[in-house]
Amino acid sequence: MPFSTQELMIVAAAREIRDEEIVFVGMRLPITAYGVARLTHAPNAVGLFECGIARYVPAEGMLYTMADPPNQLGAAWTTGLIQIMGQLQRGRVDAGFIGGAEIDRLGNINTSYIGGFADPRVKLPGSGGAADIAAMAKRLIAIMNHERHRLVEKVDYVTSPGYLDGGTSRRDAGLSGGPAAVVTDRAILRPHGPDNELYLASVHPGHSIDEIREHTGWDLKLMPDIGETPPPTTRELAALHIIDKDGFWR
Amino acid sequence: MPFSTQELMIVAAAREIRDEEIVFVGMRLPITAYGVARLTHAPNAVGLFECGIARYVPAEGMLYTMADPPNQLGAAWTTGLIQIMGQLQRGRVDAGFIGGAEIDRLGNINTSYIGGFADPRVKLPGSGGAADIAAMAKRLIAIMNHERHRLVEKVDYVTSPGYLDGGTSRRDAGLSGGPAAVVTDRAILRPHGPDNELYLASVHPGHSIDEIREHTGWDLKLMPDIGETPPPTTRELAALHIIDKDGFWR
Amino acid sequence: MKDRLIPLGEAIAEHVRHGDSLVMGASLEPDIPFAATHEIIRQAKRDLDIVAPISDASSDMMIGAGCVAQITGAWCGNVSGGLGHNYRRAFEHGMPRSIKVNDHSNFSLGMALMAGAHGMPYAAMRSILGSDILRSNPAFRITENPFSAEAEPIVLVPPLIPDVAILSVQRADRYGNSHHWGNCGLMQEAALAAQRVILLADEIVDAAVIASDPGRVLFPGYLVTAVCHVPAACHPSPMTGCWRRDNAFFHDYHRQSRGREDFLAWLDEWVLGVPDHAAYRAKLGQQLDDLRIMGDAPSVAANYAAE
Amino acid sequence: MKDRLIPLGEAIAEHVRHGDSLVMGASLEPDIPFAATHEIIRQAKRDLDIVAPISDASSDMMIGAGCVAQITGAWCGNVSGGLGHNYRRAFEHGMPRSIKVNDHSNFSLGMALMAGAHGMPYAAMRSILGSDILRSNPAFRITENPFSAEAEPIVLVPPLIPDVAILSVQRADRYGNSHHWGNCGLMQEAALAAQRVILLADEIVDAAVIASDPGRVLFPGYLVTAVCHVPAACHPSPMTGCWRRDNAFFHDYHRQSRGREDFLAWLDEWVLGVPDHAAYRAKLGQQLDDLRIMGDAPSVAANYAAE
Repeated sequence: MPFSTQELMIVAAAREIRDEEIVFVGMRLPITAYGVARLTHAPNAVGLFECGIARYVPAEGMLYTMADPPNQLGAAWTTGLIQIMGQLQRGRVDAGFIGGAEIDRLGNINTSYIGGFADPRVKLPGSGGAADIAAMAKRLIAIMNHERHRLVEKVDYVTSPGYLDGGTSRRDAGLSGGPAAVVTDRAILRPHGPDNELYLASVHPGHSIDEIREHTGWDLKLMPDIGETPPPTTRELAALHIIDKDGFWR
Repeated sequence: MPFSTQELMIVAAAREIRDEEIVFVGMRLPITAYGVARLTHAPNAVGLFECGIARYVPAEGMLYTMADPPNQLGAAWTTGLIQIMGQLQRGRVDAGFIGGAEIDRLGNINTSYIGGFADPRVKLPGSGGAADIAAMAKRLIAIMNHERHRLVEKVDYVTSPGYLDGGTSRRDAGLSGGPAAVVTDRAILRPHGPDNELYLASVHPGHSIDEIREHTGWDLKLMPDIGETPPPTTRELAALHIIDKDGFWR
Repeated sequence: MKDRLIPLGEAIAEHVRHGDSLVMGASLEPDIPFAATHEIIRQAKRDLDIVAPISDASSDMMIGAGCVAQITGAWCGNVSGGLGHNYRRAFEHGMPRSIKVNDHSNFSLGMALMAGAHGMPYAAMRSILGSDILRSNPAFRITENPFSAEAEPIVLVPPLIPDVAILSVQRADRYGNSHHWGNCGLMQEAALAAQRVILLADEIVDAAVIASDPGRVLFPGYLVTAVCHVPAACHPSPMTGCWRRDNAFFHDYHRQSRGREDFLAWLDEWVLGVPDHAAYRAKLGQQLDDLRIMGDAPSVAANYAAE
Repeated sequence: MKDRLIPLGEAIAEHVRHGDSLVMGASLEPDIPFAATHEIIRQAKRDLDIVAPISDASSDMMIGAGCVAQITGAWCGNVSGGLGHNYRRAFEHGMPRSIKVNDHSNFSLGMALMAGAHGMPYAAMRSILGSDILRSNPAFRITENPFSAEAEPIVLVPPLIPDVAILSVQRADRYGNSHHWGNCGLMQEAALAAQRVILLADEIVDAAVIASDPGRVLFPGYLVTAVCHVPAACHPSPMTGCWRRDNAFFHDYHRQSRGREDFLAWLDEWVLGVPDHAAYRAKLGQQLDDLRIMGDAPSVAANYAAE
């Protein structure tokens, strides 16, 4: 069955969600991935939205933002930001998805300032809830386009902490958890070794290791058990097509 | 028009509430006083209940506790304890009423331990919200029966802070506000002088200064402008009889 | 969604352990889950730490039955009668066992549960400054406000994470989703803070009823460990729209708990000699029927339509 | 209860002052009081500090119109389009004036408003540990948790007390009592923290409607300074049960705000050249009518009867 790159990314992201988990799902790819996960291997997962919504079943109807009326109708809970994000800090949230303008070798993400905050070249929108999710979720899954200027050796500004300077630096900062996967349009990277450096873990069908390394801004190393990303199964694609009625991601 | 001692106490307490004030009203005499105030000189006062209720109009129907169904019906707000008591700490609450087992010369109130907490003779129920109201309301009004063992030189345990050790001790403890009046069944006491010691400010009709001093556990001094508590006016009594339909306080 | 509906006896047996810290209600005067109190006494749970702003007769009964080692709370007594006789006997005379009291004010206990609910390392507050609560309970710390230019004392309140919160609501579905209305005290904070939540629902309804109004949900169903269908679980305390307060029952309890022997007779009659809450309701009979709220004062609807 | 119903223009004139710190909405993506944004721009309010977790096109418009000196928030852009062009122009090029950004995360801003709401000296949290937000915003302090046996860094967040919170709700009475449903972000905290509250109600209803459901009240009417009746005040953002999101309008704004000249033309067309929100609605015409939610998905009633 044919599938688009974005569909592969969605399915790969869905596989990061386990059954009965509490997940910060966000918008766009992650919310679709959450829908696929619920329809396949994670029927008891719960989705949280920082504006103040918890849902079991994903919304029916087009969402432009997480607070659009279809996401309120039939929600498990409509409440405030503190009640939802407090669960993160309380240690109840298993996984969170975020995007970003830049990610570095140690999984730190920048969505704030290109060029450092003192005299930035570009002012990006900022953290939103991303810093909180990156700090407090048990596992972080980042979703990015795989371009050399986005996957960089070191970000200018750590909006959302990954493994910081490697070694024990994340733990020393008072944090547990950390990035578990970076799902891109070419590959999946995962942390490895004492520094939790991002290694190439899985190559998407149709892509090569050389091409991926060429589009990565650091000397990308390979996981011992590196493999190819399994293409979406018939069941996964069927679930995705139920969620993505209009074929937006096709 | 004839009136009972308790009716006089209620009317005296009602006079402590000013229009448009936000008031912690509690149960029994204070909630009735609040009703009288609203029907007479304070039609825009608001009553708060620490269980999580704000009301404009007092409840219709018998209340045994502040959370009984008649106090929920037609409330201005039913919510949580934090939302209601947070307004105290936010500095929004003008006046609060509390009772107590013991009060001392400097307005400190004990509702916790008779005999000190290390080896108490009697274990009383404790603070509830009284410590918070005494600490954070702009003015505290205490309502007590005037007995020598209740109005004492120094309480064994300060559940609800009055002026502590006098002088600047309340301010040094980080508090503003403090007791503004103690309404008893014989008199009204008010703070006076640099220590904010409780002085006899107003003698209820039918009582004498000597008798009151005899029933006070410290050498009770007299306010320069000491007077007699004005008896309830016709209007005040009429309002009270609207609230107290069954003549409970008569 | 997982089916979480089980009998109350099973929920208490499986999810309340000796030595647990336990929130029983937390909305102060209403919605106290007395049915769970009785079951805890019947199952002879021991060494409990009862966490409560207002600890009404429910705590007093458990203390008298010997289930309680500690009270972490702001007030413990009998709202109708004043003092709690078992509480005093335990505290002053160690009968049937001694208990420890961890003094709080309502707001400091609220801040502690709020900190627990939201994973805060502690809550900073001012509200019990000047009170001897700061002396009798060593859990608090007094420090200076680092954001204040002038010296300004503040109080730090450590978080509370109860092992179990047992909460009563008007209606729930079998998956743990529920609606509660009327004042809610610290129910939300308790549910979000606790390790486990046991929900007592006056009525079990279709999931669509709860889903029709996600804004009436106080805490989410996925945090609920067990749902139990127990009508009038709150008796003798009130529940908005369902049950009036049985003030006479509180007074009777107050009178009969004055002496230890009389209390034990009361306990036999109303708890130990009654197999479960259905039998308790049957025993109350007409007295309970008379407390049922029969009127109708419905909320005006909110429209959640998306199109 | 005092009658607080006044026209929006009057409310902004009287209660928003140059230099004020201002919460505009606070439920994140929905219920943004754009009608008040327009009025603030028309009245040329200056030097505002906009406090917002998510600062959508509303902030971008005020920045472009030169009303804003500071953004205290977690995210500023255009939810539909990504970057906020006026925000970038102001920050990177000082056009039309330079602005300062006080970086937060959503949760740290929530904690700051929560601390303000409840009079806490500060909020202690962990959530932005490791983030450079702690470096670029000097308001925070890092310290050790005094309750932890091991060294454990924590973050202290000072409280925020906004001068004004401008909040949109589905319905209110003329006395300031209101119902809001759907996610509420930081609306409650903002209302409880702020010095003044301006309420924009999609519908003005009889006091009995609000009083029928005190549990649907997010913040009490007695804290409200002014009530304004402004249907579709949230346009182009959505409001649960009332208005769908006008995504095309957000996109058009994003495109037309890319260049400064085009933005000024947009501002003339949609704000400065329009006398008030009634005229704005008339100008939208059918486009607005098409966004109106016509369906009916009512909440099941809660019964508040006392007898």
